[in-house]
Amino acid sequence: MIESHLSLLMVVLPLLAAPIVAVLPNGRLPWAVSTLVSWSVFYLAAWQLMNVSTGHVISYELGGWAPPWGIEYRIDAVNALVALIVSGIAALTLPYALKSVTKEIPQQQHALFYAAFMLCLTGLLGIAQTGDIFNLFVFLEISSLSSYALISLGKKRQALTAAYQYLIMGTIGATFFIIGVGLLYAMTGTLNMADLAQRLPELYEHRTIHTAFAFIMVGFALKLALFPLHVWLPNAYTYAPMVVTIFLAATATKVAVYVMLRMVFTVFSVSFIENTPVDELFLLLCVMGILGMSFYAIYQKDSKRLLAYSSVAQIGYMVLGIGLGSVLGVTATLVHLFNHALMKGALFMAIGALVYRVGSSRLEHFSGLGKQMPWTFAAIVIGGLSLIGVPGTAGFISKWYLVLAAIEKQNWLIVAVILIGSLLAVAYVWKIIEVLYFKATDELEQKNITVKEAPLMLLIPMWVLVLANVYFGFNTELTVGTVEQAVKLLIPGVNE
Amino acid sequence: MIDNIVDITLLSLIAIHAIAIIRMRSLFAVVMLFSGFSFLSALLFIVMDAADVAFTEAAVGAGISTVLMLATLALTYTSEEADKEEKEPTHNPWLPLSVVVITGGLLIYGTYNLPSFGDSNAPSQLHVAPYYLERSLPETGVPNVVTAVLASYRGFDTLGEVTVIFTAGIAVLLIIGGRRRVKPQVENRDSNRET
Amino acid sequence: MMEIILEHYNYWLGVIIMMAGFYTVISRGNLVKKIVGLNIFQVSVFLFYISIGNVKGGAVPIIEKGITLYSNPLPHVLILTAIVVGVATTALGLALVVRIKEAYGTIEEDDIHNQDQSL
Amino acid sequence: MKHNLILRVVSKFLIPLIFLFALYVQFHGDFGPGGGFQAGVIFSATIILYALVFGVDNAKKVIPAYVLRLLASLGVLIYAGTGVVTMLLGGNFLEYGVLASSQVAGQHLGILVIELGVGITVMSVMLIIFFAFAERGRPALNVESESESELE
Amino acid sequence: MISLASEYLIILAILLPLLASVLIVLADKWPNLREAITLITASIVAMLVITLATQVNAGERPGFDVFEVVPGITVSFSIEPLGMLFALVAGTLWLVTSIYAIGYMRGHNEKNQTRFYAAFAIAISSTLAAAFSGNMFTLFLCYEVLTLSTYPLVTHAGTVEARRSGRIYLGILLSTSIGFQLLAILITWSVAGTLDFQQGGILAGKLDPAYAGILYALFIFGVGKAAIMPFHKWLPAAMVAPTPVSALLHAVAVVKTGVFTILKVTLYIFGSDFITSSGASDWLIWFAAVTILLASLIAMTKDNLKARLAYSTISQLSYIVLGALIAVEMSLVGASMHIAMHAFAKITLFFAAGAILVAAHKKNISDMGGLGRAMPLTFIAFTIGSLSIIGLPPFGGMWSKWYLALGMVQSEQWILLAVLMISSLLNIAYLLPISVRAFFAKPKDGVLYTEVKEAPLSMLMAIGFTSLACIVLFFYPDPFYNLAVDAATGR
Repeated sequence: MIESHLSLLMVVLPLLAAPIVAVLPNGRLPWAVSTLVSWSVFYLAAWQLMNVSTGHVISYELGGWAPPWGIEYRIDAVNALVALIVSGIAALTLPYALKSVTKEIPQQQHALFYAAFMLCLTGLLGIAQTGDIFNLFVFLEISSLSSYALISLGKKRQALTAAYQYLIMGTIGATFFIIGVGLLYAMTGTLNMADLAQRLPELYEHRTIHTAFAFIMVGFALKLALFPLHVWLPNAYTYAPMVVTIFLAATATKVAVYVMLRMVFTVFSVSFIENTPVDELFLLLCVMGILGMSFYAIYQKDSKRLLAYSSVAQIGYMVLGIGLGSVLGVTATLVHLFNHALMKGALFMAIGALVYRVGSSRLEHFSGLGKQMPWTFAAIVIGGLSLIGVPGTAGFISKWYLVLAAIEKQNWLIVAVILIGSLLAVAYVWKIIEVLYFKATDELEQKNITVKEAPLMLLIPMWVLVLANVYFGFNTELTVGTVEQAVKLLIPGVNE
Repeated sequence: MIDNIVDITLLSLIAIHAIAIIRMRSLFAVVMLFSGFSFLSALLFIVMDAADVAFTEAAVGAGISTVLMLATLALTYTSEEADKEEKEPTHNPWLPLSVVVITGGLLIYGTYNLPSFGDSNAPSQLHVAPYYLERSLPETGVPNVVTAVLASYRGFDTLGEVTVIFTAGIAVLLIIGGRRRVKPQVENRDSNRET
Repeated sequence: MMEIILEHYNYWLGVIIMMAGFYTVISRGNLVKKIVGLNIFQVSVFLFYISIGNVKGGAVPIIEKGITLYSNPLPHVLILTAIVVGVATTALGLALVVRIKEAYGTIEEDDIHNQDQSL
Repeated sequence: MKHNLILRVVSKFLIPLIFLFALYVQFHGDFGPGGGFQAGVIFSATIILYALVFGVDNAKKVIPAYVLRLLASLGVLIYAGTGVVTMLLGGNFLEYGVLASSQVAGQHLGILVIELGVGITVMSVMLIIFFAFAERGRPALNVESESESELE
Repeated sequence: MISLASEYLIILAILLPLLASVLIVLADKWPNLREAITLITASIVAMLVITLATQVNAGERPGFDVFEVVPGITVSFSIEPLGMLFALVAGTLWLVTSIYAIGYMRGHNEKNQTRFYAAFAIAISSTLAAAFSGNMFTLFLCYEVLTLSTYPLVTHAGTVEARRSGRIYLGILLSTSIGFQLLAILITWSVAGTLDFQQGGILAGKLDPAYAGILYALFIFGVGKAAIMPFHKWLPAAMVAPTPVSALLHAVAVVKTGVFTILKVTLYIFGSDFITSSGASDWLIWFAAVTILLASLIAMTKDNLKARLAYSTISQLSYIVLGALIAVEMSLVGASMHIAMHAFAKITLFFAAGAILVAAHKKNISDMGGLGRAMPLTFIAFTIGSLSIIGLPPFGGMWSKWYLALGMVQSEQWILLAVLMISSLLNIAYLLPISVRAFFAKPKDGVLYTEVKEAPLSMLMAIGFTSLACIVLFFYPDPFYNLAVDAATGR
């Protein structure tokens, strides 16, 4: 009983923190409070994961009303893993934020900024924890609204248009989602995921159900920036304040992928998608996304935008696993979900450190910085290798399972695409590394000579993630272990 | 039958408003039409026995949203720009049109064999809803079932809703809080050279 | 056929309105008008929900003696929440529009695009 | 229109009435349509009306910005706090039943309280937004070295 | 008990260089200390591998798992004769090279020497790890680490040219390894369910022979470090690196890791019997053969000494690959021995080239007329190296070629035998003229090199050692021969 209270507290804690932070005086206090909260949430998340990793499922009846009449929190290994990612990244981003935010956000907005950050955290955790699709929508909106605001705080005016674009596309996505939910409700009369999963099978032939599924998928394809619905993402990531980019890149899309997994495998089921063209469609889009976006990334001149495009490609990898619809595939998706959060977090933090010193994310301003900022540089190298999927890094584990899944399905096209994708990754990662590693050939060099290594407050969170990248490249008990537990729940009837 | 007719007329009126909003280019008129649109839909909500929703829609759609839109127009079209007109749409409308047609078609397809409108034996009426209607009074003592469900059975949704509103407040403060600062366009220009 | 229409016109007219709003969002370049379109889109979704909840001859779901048939209260609840979410989004969007106007001097998508390109 | 006498007089009459209506909506929500949200909107409407008639500055004297921010937070805290209290009393989150001796009484109390929270937050946020837009209309302050304007 | 000890030796041999690289970075400010660290570590490592070699010769087969990465896949190390042979070569030659490098780097006063020595140590560590790796995953891991750790060495100069070469280097090595090798490994895993190196292979009976050819090809071309055409371009490109790098890494460590991987795959993944029975290599041998000849021909056209040596290396590597592909006992013995023999000969040549660069600042062969009289020792060594490469007695290179030839006879590959002979002639044609010109030709501008002296002592010592080794290995090839035979016969 008590542990289920804690699972709820994970969401309520930041929710309570937000209004408090909002009225605190500007300065360090708001930061301190949010950091404290995020750490305790992370602690709870880790604790929750321990609880459910044995396969036991936590169910919490909000307001004491039994589902499906009341809202239910239903936590199994999948939610727990996602919640851990979200809270973990938050717990690392906030210490990082102290310096980075003071540099990028005007003093008088700090309290509000951290309040918005807390709200974003609340929303994402709420999505991850809930077992009720409408409740999911509400928390989706909390996280979305706050992230629109956070993105719009970027220094350049393009931040405003980026936020607006995201707002429009995000809202369309959310609206599509509730249309789908409405159709499901019209056919089943319930909003509880577990209950839906019970009542849907006899309706699988029903065209309304197919339509509902289509709308939900499109809605979330928009949210997770699945090619070709990714248009909002590069701008958003490029112009948002550094901290926001780090946090969103590492968490927001992951949560969206999680919801997609839930919908496809829990609410609906493998047997359902098998007689829809969805999986083929997914594979097609992913192939196009991975190749196209990786190419795009190679030609970017701005490091943030480069990584943003790479993110779109990486999302392709995750959805690929869903499209394969096999145990191995979903394992790959979840493992990559986790690992990608680590690598992108580390990379964006490193870029953030560079931006913190040279005040720009343009590649040409980075030339030769490797010598001045060795630790940041090393972080980028390791993070980049992980992104490529070099053995010994977390990225390799993801690639490993993805390719195995594809081989298992004898789908050689996918195999080829994954490997080509990694090669393209080599190209764009090395583009950054080369700039940093070699002396500049123009006058910028003189400017960069004076640059100092980033402050510890930036380096420590960065390196925690970097080391995590290496650690989870060798010890996969937590990732693969938990994930296999989770997959059992997502695709029942298989004990692998 | 009579409420069918009321229904249809209202819906058609709403549809007409929507179409008119697409075609109309004077933004002021657009906002006014939108206000009417919300008001009509509020009426329709009443016809469909959704009193609370109607109340809220009237207050929000016809009220707040309209006020905000007008305020925005006032802020975005300074007096020298005489008429608040949107530009002639330049893009060729086929792509959006096809998207819309496909989406709409899919929806029609999907709703085609939905249980008929107002059917009291539709699954949505049989599973969860009856419970609320029977039990809310004894369990919560609140005759207004909507309030009961809103505040108690799905109270957590409502907490989320309040949080959304709060988020909006925070967001607006972050975006346009305080007096506006000297327009950063000039600096923008050269700073954006490099983008 | 006729009765199918009679049974579904509510949904279908709803769909038409929905699409009108959707079209406004994705085809129009004026930022304010996009927001208006978004609102229409959402409101029509609300209509759709309420139609689902409606019961012929049902009453407003406020329990009173002697009334046996009520409309389904759950969609109403959901839509109350959705409306609030909608207005929150609108406020945020409009605020952004104001700032965009300040930064670009226009709220027409193409002009903004050109400005960012021309740099 | 600040100087339109009739308007001022009328609104002086009107505002208290609307206020009363708002209160009615707020607390009658259990029995008729309405509730915290609608009430909050109406509350804010009164203030907005006041602002339109007597000017934003006077309105802000009535409710200063920081008070609004406090209230907005307060509302959320009341709501979420109720949940925490029910937890502490041994129930689940937002399980009002435990608030009072009997289930129904508890529910009543709980709903009343959280509706109040909703009302407060909605009212203050609506005003925050309104004032933000109104403020924005004023001529820009001249601030050099404003972090917003210094870029890269 | 003793096996436990040897396991510690393995760990030490791998970890010490890593530790050294850290210390080197710390000792940045004090060059002498820095070089001291390198030398001490190198000599310890050399002793370690020699001790290990004796134990392995005595029949020891130490091995152990470090930890499990994914269920069924571990990072594990275990020694068998082939790996021991390779480790022996790399370990001993590192010491020699570091002695040489100190003279070279200082004589040529290069920049960023600390980075150089540090990266060098890491490269060696990963090479040894590769030699000792107990399954394909570990080998792949070390393979990639080696690639990455050598990148700073290749691009040491930091010039535009160096960057371009760096791109080619990484581009080819990473893309082949990720594009083909990783894929091959994954297929192997999904077919065989294991990646451990086992005597007689793990695929036999599990993989449909019809597909064996494809998988084998994926492996062969996936190992870009073996520089089989058309994936050879990275090796000439890597020649922009300082000469010690070219000498140890691109004549010994890196390229030999490549061919070593191929031998490993042949022996312990497929198993030589499975190769021959399935005919997996029938069409691949021609790639090797063509590489041997083409590379030799190209080598003749190169005037830049290092470039010529690079192409010579490419063709020599294909000898080893060929030996692996034929996969009969004798050819495998020859291939394994060639790892060692070619290593000693080729490193001698590179040392000499470096010495010429430092002492006379000459890169191109056409400018070396008469240089032999100015620096006789260097050129005598160069000649010895050349003759060993060509495979004439009394030089070690003869043995490996001998067994390769025997292998071709054994498998009745007469055409390949012809290829072998022709290429030996080509070797003569592109190597000997250099010494001849140096000793007997007049300098271009007729001015005798009076001011040119021999290279610094430390370099000469290194050159002397390796060239002597070339001769000694003719009379006493046993250490390598035994290991090679054990490897080929699976003893």
